[in-house]
Amino acid sequence: MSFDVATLRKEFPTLQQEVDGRRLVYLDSAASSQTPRRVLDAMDEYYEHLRANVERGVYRISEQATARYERARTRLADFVGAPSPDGVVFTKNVTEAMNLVAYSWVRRQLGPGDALLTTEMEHHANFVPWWHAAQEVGFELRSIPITDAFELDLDAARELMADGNVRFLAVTHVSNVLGTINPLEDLIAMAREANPEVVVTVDGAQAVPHLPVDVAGLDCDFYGVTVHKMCGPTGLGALIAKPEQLEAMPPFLTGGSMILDVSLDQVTWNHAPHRFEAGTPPIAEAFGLEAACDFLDELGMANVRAHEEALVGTFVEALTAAEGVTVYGPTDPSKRSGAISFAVDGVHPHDLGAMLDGYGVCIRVGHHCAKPLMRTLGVNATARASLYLYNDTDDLAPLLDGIAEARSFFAR
Amino acid sequence: MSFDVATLRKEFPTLQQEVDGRRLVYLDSAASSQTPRRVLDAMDEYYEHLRANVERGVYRISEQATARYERARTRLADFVGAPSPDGVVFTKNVTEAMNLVAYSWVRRQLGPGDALLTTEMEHHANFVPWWHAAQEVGFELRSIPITDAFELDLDAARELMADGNVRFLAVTHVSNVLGTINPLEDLIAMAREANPEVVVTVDGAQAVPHLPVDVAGLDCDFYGVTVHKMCGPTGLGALIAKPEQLEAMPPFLTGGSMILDVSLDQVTWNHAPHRFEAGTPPIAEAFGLEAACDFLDELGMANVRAHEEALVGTFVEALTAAEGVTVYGPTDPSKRSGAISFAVDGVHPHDLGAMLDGYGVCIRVGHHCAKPLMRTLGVNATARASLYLYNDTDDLAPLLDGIAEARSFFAR
Amino acid sequence: MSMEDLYQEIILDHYRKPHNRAPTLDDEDVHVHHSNPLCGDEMDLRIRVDDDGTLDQVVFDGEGCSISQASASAMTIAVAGRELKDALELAEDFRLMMHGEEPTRLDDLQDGIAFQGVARFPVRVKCALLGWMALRDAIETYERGASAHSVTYDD
Amino acid sequence: MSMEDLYQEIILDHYRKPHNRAPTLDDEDVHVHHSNPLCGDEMDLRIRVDDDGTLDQVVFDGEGCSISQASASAMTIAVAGRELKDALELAEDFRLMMHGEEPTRLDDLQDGIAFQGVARFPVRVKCALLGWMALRDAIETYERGASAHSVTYDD
Ligand SMILES: Cc1ncc(COP(=O)(O)O)c(C=O)c1O
Ligand SMILES: Cc1ncc(COP(=O)(O)O)c(C=O)c1O
Repeated sequence: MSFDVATLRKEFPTLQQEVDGRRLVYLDSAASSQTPRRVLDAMDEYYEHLRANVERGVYRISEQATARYERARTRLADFVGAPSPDGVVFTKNVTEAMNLVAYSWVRRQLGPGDALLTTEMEHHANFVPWWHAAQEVGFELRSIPITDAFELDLDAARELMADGNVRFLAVTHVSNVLGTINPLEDLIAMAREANPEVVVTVDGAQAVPHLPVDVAGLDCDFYGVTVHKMCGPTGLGALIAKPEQLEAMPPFLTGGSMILDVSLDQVTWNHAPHRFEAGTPPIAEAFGLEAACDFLDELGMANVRAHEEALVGTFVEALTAAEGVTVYGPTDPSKRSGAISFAVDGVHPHDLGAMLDGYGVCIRVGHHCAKPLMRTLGVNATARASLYLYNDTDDLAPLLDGIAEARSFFAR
Repeated sequence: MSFDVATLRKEFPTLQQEVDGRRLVYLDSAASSQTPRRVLDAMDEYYEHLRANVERGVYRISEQATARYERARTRLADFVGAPSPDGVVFTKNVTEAMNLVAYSWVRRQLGPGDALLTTEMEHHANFVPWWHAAQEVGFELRSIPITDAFELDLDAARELMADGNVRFLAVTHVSNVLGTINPLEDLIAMAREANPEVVVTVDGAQAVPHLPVDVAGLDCDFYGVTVHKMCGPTGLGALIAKPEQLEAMPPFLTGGSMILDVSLDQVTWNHAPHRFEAGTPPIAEAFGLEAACDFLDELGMANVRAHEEALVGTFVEALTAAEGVTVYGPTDPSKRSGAISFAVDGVHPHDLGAMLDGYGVCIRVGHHCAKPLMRTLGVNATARASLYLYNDTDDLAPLLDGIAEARSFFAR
Repeated sequence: MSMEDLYQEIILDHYRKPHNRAPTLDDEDVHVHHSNPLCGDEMDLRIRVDDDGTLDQVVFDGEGCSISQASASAMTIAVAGRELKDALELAEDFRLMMHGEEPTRLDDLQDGIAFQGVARFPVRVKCALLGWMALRDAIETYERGASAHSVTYDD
Repeated sequence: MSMEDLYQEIILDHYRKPHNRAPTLDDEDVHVHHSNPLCGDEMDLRIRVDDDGTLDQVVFDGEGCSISQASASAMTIAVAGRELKDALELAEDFRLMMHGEEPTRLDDLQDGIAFQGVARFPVRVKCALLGWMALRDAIETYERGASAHSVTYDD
């Protein structure tokens, strides 16, 4: 680890705050991360100096804003190792990115007799779009179960693919509930072996902020990114795709900027990625994204990962050792990221969340948009503490104290 | 007019800039407006103090962010006279709003034998989504022509509706090219007379920033808003709808937050408007929107309109009188808004735009995402100067000087 | 806003030793199931109505946080023996209290009063309301002549 | 960046009195149509190739801004009489110049050199390139043995 968390925290305004006289301990970065000052500055630069619409303006501030918007595309392509900037479509969040694939690929290409394979640990964003499409065009939905070790069951996966009918695989890179880092290389290779034409979509929402990611190396067809979880602003996401996939797909959202020509009789679509960016895009947000990528690269994603791996090890160990606490997720830190779900004996997650809030500790409670996984775990809700680069071991004590306090409070 | 433009301008950082030693004259608000300082402050408040995801967080900053996000919904409902806040769906721009209607209503309800009526003066955002849907589900697309006075031809409209097959009407409130304010009450009444069940969608992109708007009073079913043109941030728009329409519609984008329950076999959709807001929404942007509504209401939309009506009168008169200039649009200021399209004899619009940029004057040139209208006008492109509340008569001279200079330059 | 405002001793007592918590009710007239999938809360509420149109007994069962369980427990006591219309009015008084208004029927609400502080915790308001809204639904279901109803909340 | 950088006198001369602007070309070998609907630019370019494989004549016609028209005019002169391969290389030199590189064939580009300043106006680069890209396409079309081709740009 080559950065100093205490110094780093100074860049995050929200973390400077106190709640009832206590330091705010933010353990909900899996829901949304904090945003460093320089990302806000980048957006201000747009609003204060280059506030104009992009694409096709002939005056300077519009030209400059356009150049910066496109530079953000290249920057993100570089940051995640996209095959090409032409394979980067900006969306409003990763949910829209998945819907783009559901409408422009899945609904067009799959039908009765085909199967789409997903997993039991998906966020709704990487499940409901396929479910909805399946309802409408009638393909089969299959789901890879998880093992007792909270990992994907690869043997079961192999069986689910055995008939060669799996034409589409949708899998998360990292689970937002369990923290599990999935063995994508193996899984994708397995799927391509069962069906060389399989199209693979990876939900990168919980990976890009936390791990060095190399999309081209994964050889997936689509990869989803959401910016508000990676030190960037709200309102922006991206679909990373193989450019040849995009170029072959019909548009999804239609309107301005995504056409070449329009008449009552005929519309000519623009090329990818513009074909998929209808209307005025999130411009200031793209400025913010560029600054966020710079920020993360300065720290070094390998360092971010090393820091989190060490930290999640400490947290998981301490939570597992704490009385009455059950952790849902891998124990080996090398196999997991910083989202730690757990239950506290005798304390409903909502009560736990409220108690912790009294200690200035922000955690998430509920189903985490992963209802199918909750069913598998046999719970209605879990508590989840999630870590990021600005967290440190001094965030552990407030969490443990709050849990202990809640236990004794409700057991009294 | 009860506000002082010189004072007002001070709130807009970009307008404080100079270009080559000249004051920046921004005449491209129809593309995107400038953003006042207080809107930026509202977004900073989110990022600096309440940076958390919304909906269902049990800790304070998340609760407060959620309350503010929902307050922005109510604020916008109030600002545009929506039938109810439950009829306000946040989208990323008005283009997405129109696509929502195209996917969840038009594609589900229209088919062969039905007609969708639009107009010749639509922005692609209010045309291509219907065209695309028509390609897929096979209804007929009709288009109301414009008169020589650059207004909708209501006689032709009546004829186009006469067979009673028009089940959907899509019309812009204000043209982004001609500035024409359409007589929506008459047109909607006419459509409902021809077919009492007609569903009406209005594109309010160029109206909400400039006129007092009363959506409930218009009795339309859907009304589109885009926030970056109304002193707000990029990355946010809204669909205003009759709540009963929304409640009856299947979802469009699917994923987190828009469901009640999910299993492999069954998904239960959430109620409107949440059913239509999948994934993490543009949260900071909603904070900005609220501040923008406050800003505009403090000025008073009637005052904004009065200011612009007077100003556009002056501009149109001066441009019409200028040698070699042809204005495309109504001359009566009471019938038009501040987007003024024109041609300059012997000067290609691109050359004009570049010359004016040299004078610090920002105008837009091109087809303005209104290709069908360009065909009607018989041009490939126009120049467009568009006015907003921070423009004043002192912005006229730089424009006229630049035009005169361009003429003599290219005629030399 | 401190935790003590939320978790009053009376509330904790109801949570630890709930009243009228039971999975069945003999001769039940109406059974409603209310769930809030977003929280994972589930509530089964059963009522039996006397011949004179008063609530003879109300029992609940289910899963949820301390606030939802305790509030349902306190509710079953406060409404037992009331006329249906009166119980509906009391439920409305509680609902308004949860939205920050002063309750008009302090005595009738009995331990329900302890939940007044919950109004300052917006996300928990729906927890406190769950039992009361299920009651209202049960009475309305009874008045419609039906015997079962199921409701899913969106938040 | 001043307007004079963009609108050099040479450019204006070509714009006002274009060379080789014509709607037809006798015995044309290839006709290509290039359009940029986003700008509203249209260009028809026709070439005739000599038996010895040199460009005999190039004419253009169309609609567009001063930069696109002037650049096409200057191009027709610079490439006339050149071997096809040589003309393609010159087009590449021009393209690189538009992307900020120093041209290596100053003399051969002739009046084309006047467009060097356009590189500093990103939105106008595509205008200056329109004629040259149409030429490249025409030669490639010829080499494929075809006689017509149409291209639409996305920006
Ligand atoms: C009339 C009209 N409709 C729709 C739009 C599209 O707006 P947006 O790009 O914000 O979706 C615009 C603006 O470009 C417009 O002027
Ligand atoms: C794994 C995963 N996928 C998808 C999402 C959805 O992201 P967004 O709400 O930004 O679209 C999230 C975050 O909530 C997530 O954790």
